[in-house]
Amino acid sequence: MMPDLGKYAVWVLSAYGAALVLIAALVIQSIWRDRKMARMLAEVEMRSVRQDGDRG
Amino acid sequence: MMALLRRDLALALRSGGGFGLSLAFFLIVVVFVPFGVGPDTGVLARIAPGVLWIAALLSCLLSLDRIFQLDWEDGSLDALALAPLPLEGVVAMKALAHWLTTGLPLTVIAPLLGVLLNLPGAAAPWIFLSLLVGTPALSLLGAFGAALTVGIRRGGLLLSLLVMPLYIPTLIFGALTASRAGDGLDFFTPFALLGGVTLLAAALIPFAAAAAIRINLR
Amino acid sequence: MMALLRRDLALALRSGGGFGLSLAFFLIVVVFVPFGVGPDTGVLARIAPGVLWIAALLSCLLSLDRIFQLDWEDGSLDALALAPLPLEGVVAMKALAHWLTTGLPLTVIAPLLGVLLNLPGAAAPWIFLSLLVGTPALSLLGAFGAALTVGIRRGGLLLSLLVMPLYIPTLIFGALTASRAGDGLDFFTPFALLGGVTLLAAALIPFAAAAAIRINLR
Amino acid sequence: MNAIELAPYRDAAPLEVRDLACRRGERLILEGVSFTVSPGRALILRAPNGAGKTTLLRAIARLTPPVRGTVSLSPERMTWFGHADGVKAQLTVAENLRFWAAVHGMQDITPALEAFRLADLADRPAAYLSAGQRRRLGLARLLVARRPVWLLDEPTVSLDAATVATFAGVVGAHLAAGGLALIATHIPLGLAEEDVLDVTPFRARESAEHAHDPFLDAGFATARDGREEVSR
Amino acid sequence: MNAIELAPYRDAAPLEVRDLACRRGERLILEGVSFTVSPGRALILRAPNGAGKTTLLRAIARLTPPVRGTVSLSPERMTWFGHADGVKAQLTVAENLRFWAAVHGMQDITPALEAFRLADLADRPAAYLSAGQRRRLGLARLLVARRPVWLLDEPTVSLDAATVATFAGVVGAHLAAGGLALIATHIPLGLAEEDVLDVTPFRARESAEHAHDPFLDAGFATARDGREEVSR
Amino acid sequence: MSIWEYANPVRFMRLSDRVLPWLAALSAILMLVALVWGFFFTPDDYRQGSTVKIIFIHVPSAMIAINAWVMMLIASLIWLVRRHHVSALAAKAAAPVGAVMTMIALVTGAVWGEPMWGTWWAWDPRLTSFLILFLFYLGYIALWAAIDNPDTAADLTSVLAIVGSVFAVLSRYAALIWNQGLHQGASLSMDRAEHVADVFYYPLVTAIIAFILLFVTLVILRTRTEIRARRLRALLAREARE
Ligand code: HEM
Ligand SMILES: Nc1ncnc2c1ncn2[C@@H]1O[C@H](COP(=O)(O)OP(=O)(O)OP(=O)(O)O)[C@@H](O)[C@H]1O
Ligand SMILES: Nc1ncnc2c1ncn2[C@@H]1O[C@H](COP(=O)(O)OP(=O)(O)OP(=O)(O)O)[C@@H](O)[C@H]1O
Ligand SMILES: [Mg+2]
Ligand SMILES: [Mg+2]
Repeated sequence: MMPDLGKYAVWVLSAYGAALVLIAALVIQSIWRDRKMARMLAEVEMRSVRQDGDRG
Repeated sequence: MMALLRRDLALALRSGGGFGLSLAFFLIVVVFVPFGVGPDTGVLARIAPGVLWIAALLSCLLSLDRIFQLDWEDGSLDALALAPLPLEGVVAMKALAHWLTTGLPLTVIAPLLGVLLNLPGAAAPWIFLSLLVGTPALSLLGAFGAALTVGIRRGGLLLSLLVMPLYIPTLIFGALTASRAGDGLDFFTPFALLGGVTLLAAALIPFAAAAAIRINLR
Repeated sequence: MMALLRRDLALALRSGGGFGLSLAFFLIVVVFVPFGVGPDTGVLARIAPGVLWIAALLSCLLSLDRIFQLDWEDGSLDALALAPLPLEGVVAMKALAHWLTTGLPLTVIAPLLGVLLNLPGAAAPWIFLSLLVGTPALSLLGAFGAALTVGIRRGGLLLSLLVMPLYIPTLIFGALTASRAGDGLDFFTPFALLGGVTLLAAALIPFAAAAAIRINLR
Repeated sequence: MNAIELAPYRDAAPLEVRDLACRRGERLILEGVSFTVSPGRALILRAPNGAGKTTLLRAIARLTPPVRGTVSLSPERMTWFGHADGVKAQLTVAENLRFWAAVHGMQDITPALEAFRLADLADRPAAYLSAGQRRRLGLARLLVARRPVWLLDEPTVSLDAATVATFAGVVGAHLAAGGLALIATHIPLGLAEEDVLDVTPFRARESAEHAHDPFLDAGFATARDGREEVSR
Repeated sequence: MNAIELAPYRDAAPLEVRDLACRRGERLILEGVSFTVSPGRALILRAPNGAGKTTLLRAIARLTPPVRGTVSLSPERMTWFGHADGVKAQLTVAENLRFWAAVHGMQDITPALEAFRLADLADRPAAYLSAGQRRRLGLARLLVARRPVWLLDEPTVSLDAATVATFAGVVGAHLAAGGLALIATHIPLGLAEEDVLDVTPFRARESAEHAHDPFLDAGFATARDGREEVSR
Repeated sequence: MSIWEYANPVRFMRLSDRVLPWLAALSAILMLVALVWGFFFTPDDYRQGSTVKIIFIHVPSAMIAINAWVMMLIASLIWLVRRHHVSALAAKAAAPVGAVMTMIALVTGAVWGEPMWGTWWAWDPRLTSFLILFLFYLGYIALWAAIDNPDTAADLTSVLAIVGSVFAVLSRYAALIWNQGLHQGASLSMDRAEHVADVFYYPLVTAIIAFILLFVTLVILRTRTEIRARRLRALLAREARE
């Protein structure tokens, strides 16, 4: 399965590894921050809806 | 307009922030280099034009936050924005004042300090000329960075971060002019481009900086 | 005392003046050197330890005026002088906060940036260690300079001028440690002396700086 | 404390403010502010701390562009004097004043020095002034700018009673010359020609604040609901 | 605006100032200042601008060591509040106050916040306060320091009338708890327990100014004469 | 209805909500395909050996790094001229993505350079321009972070993007004059003779498309985050007033 990378295996693998780590970090951070923001927003949104209701 | 220039010069001289001190800083950076890299004269001569340019650049950088920050803090900038001067002119004058107290004295003294670094004799006049042509761009770009960060209290380092990439073309062309001249190579292209960068900055920056100040005053 | 440290760290982080930015400045000085001296990797490798040390030193220097000046300007220093803290402790805490936001991050990143300058592999750990041992002295000496110039409005450059000669022993021993280690030579003596300078500064400076502040408050 | 006299302003015109709404940072502070000040009159802005006096003055000077509404006069006819007074500590009293005079194309600073009893201090660096002396120097700028509209934000801070009276005299002379003034202050000046405006009633209603923020659009809530429907 | 109450100070002692002479820069400003303030009393310093109120307060706090004379209490028992109020714009209201509380070994900042009606603003960065709100925050530091002697230099600058009254209430509570206060101000506070001191009469005579400068020693003239004798 | 209507935050949220899952899925699949193809099913180059496989990350990330800045510049101009909040926030959202892409190009380039040129880093003009681009990204992000009024921040960063672009281009030419490079020329040029072989060409194009999709997905996602952050801020401010 694994292709034969010859004497450059370390370089190719570390290039792919580093790139994948960076992309994964970016994607995860983006999703995590979006989730967090959505959660915080939902909380405040609920609060304001309730208040709007109180105000009639 | 002239009054503004005069005032800025007076302030720079009196606050102990102008002139002498920016020269002294330049001197000390140059002095530091042999301590850091060791006393080998061959190496020093090789890196001398670059070091002089970098030192000039850092000296400029250090005094940039003076350009607008103080006037903003004490309310002068508000008053100036309402005064019968175009804000673009204010920016230009302030950049000029900065250059007169920083870039110009550095330019004059650089060939002398070159001696400390074994600067090749042939390069000395070209260090002078390249700094003379290039340092105005440093003051202008610095004024732009200062305008962007005015109001960010002690934004000094942010200012450096914003301004430094803008300085790179000037640095490359300037150091290249001097070192090629020292090696007896053709230096016309970088020198012409150095002038071009300065002209471009002079044409563009006052407007961009004035816009930034207007935004920051709101 | 801890409260002071916490506040200074919070201020440094929030004002956009700490941490990230002093790192960025360090990065940029290192990046500038090849633009100035040219891309020849042999020369770069030769001067790399010195350049890293000088860059660390300049990054420290740039943020020194933060240490006391702001507190003086807004009256906090008056109030702190009357507070139930020894002024020597205040100085020590402020120097520590400065080191944590400047010297320490620089130390961590220096070996990585060494790659840009083709720093010899053998020198990398010693750049790290020499900076770790040496940068506290830079913060302490800087605090002393800041104490001397507090109250001189925008005394930034004067401060640099005062502090730079004080930095020379640290610079020499630090750069020598790293470059000798890179060349496989004996580096124990400069390294021991580097530690000595830091210890001396830690023992002496808080008192000197506190005295300077008391004088400046009058 | 001799009464001073100012040359009449040439182009006297009333300051009309119509339906002004102004913000500070992201917050809408005031809205629906309308008033007219005719030449020769002063309008005192009164309100508790934080009501928006500074905000209103900045909007009128167009330092912070208003969100809505009109101001009849252009900022070129106004002088601004804020909490920070633009005095440079390194320059002497006379140098400070001469700079502002030059910026506004004036030559002679002696009348301004004398009006604020600064003649004796003329050659002293401003760093060596007491708080009140420094404030006086800041105020003297008003006289070298020769603008018909003065916008003053708490001008009498740090001034002693006698100097407040002197200052009231200067404002009186300005009004007599056909100028007009807007003054935010907590300390009564006792001018003959003053009207008082309380800005508290103009505090922006919440709904008004929403009207201008696209991020407070009610559509957001719907958008969220829509998604919930889809996901169910 | 409910009346506040402070825990009594433990070691109440009068503040005695004897024959104080104080300078500012190189100039002798005041001399021969003597007074006593007993616990529970406030002394209002009144004088025109530039008379030396700030100078006197700094000398009492030993921030500028006096040229001559004695102050009975050590600076460790005093809190200083000057023209600059030590508020950090980047920190929130609560953070600002918590810092000063920690410095003085206190924990709880709510009483101070409430006394100055800052509870609503607790989480706002100080940069977004109006001039008066900011001043209130500065003043709140007095309550977290818990020192029996307050030295206040124009504390009510920028405050509206209601807040001045609030502040007077706080000072009243401080006095009631056995504290004492020295207040330089141009605006009457209307405290029940106040005495007034006019510092104008203590202005340093010119001769006194010379008395302490070694370079104005008459000996110099003799020295010059002596040299002239030699060279002749 | 003009296209600008979609720049209204509410509309943007609604539309992006529908599009985003598809985009995300598509870019994930394509990315997987491209990288698997490139890594497992391409032969070694006769000169570069297996290191040639790095091209499938290196080149697309380098292209995105540059074009992200161009996109930010355009979005900034739109903000300055038409004041559409979404475009300002999209510029803000794109910056970290662009910075990470620049970093990927730099890192993969460095790892490629060590076996090919015998050095991690050389001051080749291409590499140098990338380093400078990275600095511009850092400055841009730092300026956004340093200003707390979002509209002011959007204005100032837009001005910076414009001036920065001019000087980034200047730097590129400066670097070219300063040093002759080691770096490869264009491999996707129209001139077939200079092309990389087809075995590399097709997976490379796939990878480029995958990276573009990833970029678009991430920018939309992050723009949504920024919009939510703005709304949160506004709601909290409204609450604070009550
Ligand atoms: C840190 C180092 C490097 C950086 C920043 C870098 C940057 C770039 C950039 C900006 C491009 C252009 C993409 C485009 O415009 O289409 C590119 C393409 C390329 N790079 Fe690098 N590179 C680096 C190192 C290397 C190394 C060491 C090699 C191989 C020996 C290499 C091989 C290539 C190839 C084959 C291309 C494709 C050429 C093209 O399509 O334009 N790069 N790189
Ligand atoms: N650094 C200095 N050097 C010399 N003289 C000074 C210095 N600072 C202030 N002065 C002078 O000292 C005198 C007293 O100043 P001080 O600040 O004590 O006055 P004050 O009573 O507090 O006035 P105000 O009500 O205006 O605050 C003033 O005449 C002032 O001009
Ligand atoms: N940058 C800002 N962002 C958001 N709100 C702000 C900002 N600056 C001030 N504010 C708030 O705006 C309101 C109006 O402030 P403003 O300075 O206009 O009040 P003011 O009437 O001048 O008060 P004072 O008498 O205390 O000077 C205040 O409640 C203040 O907290
Ligand atoms: Mg106000
Ligand atoms: Mg005073």
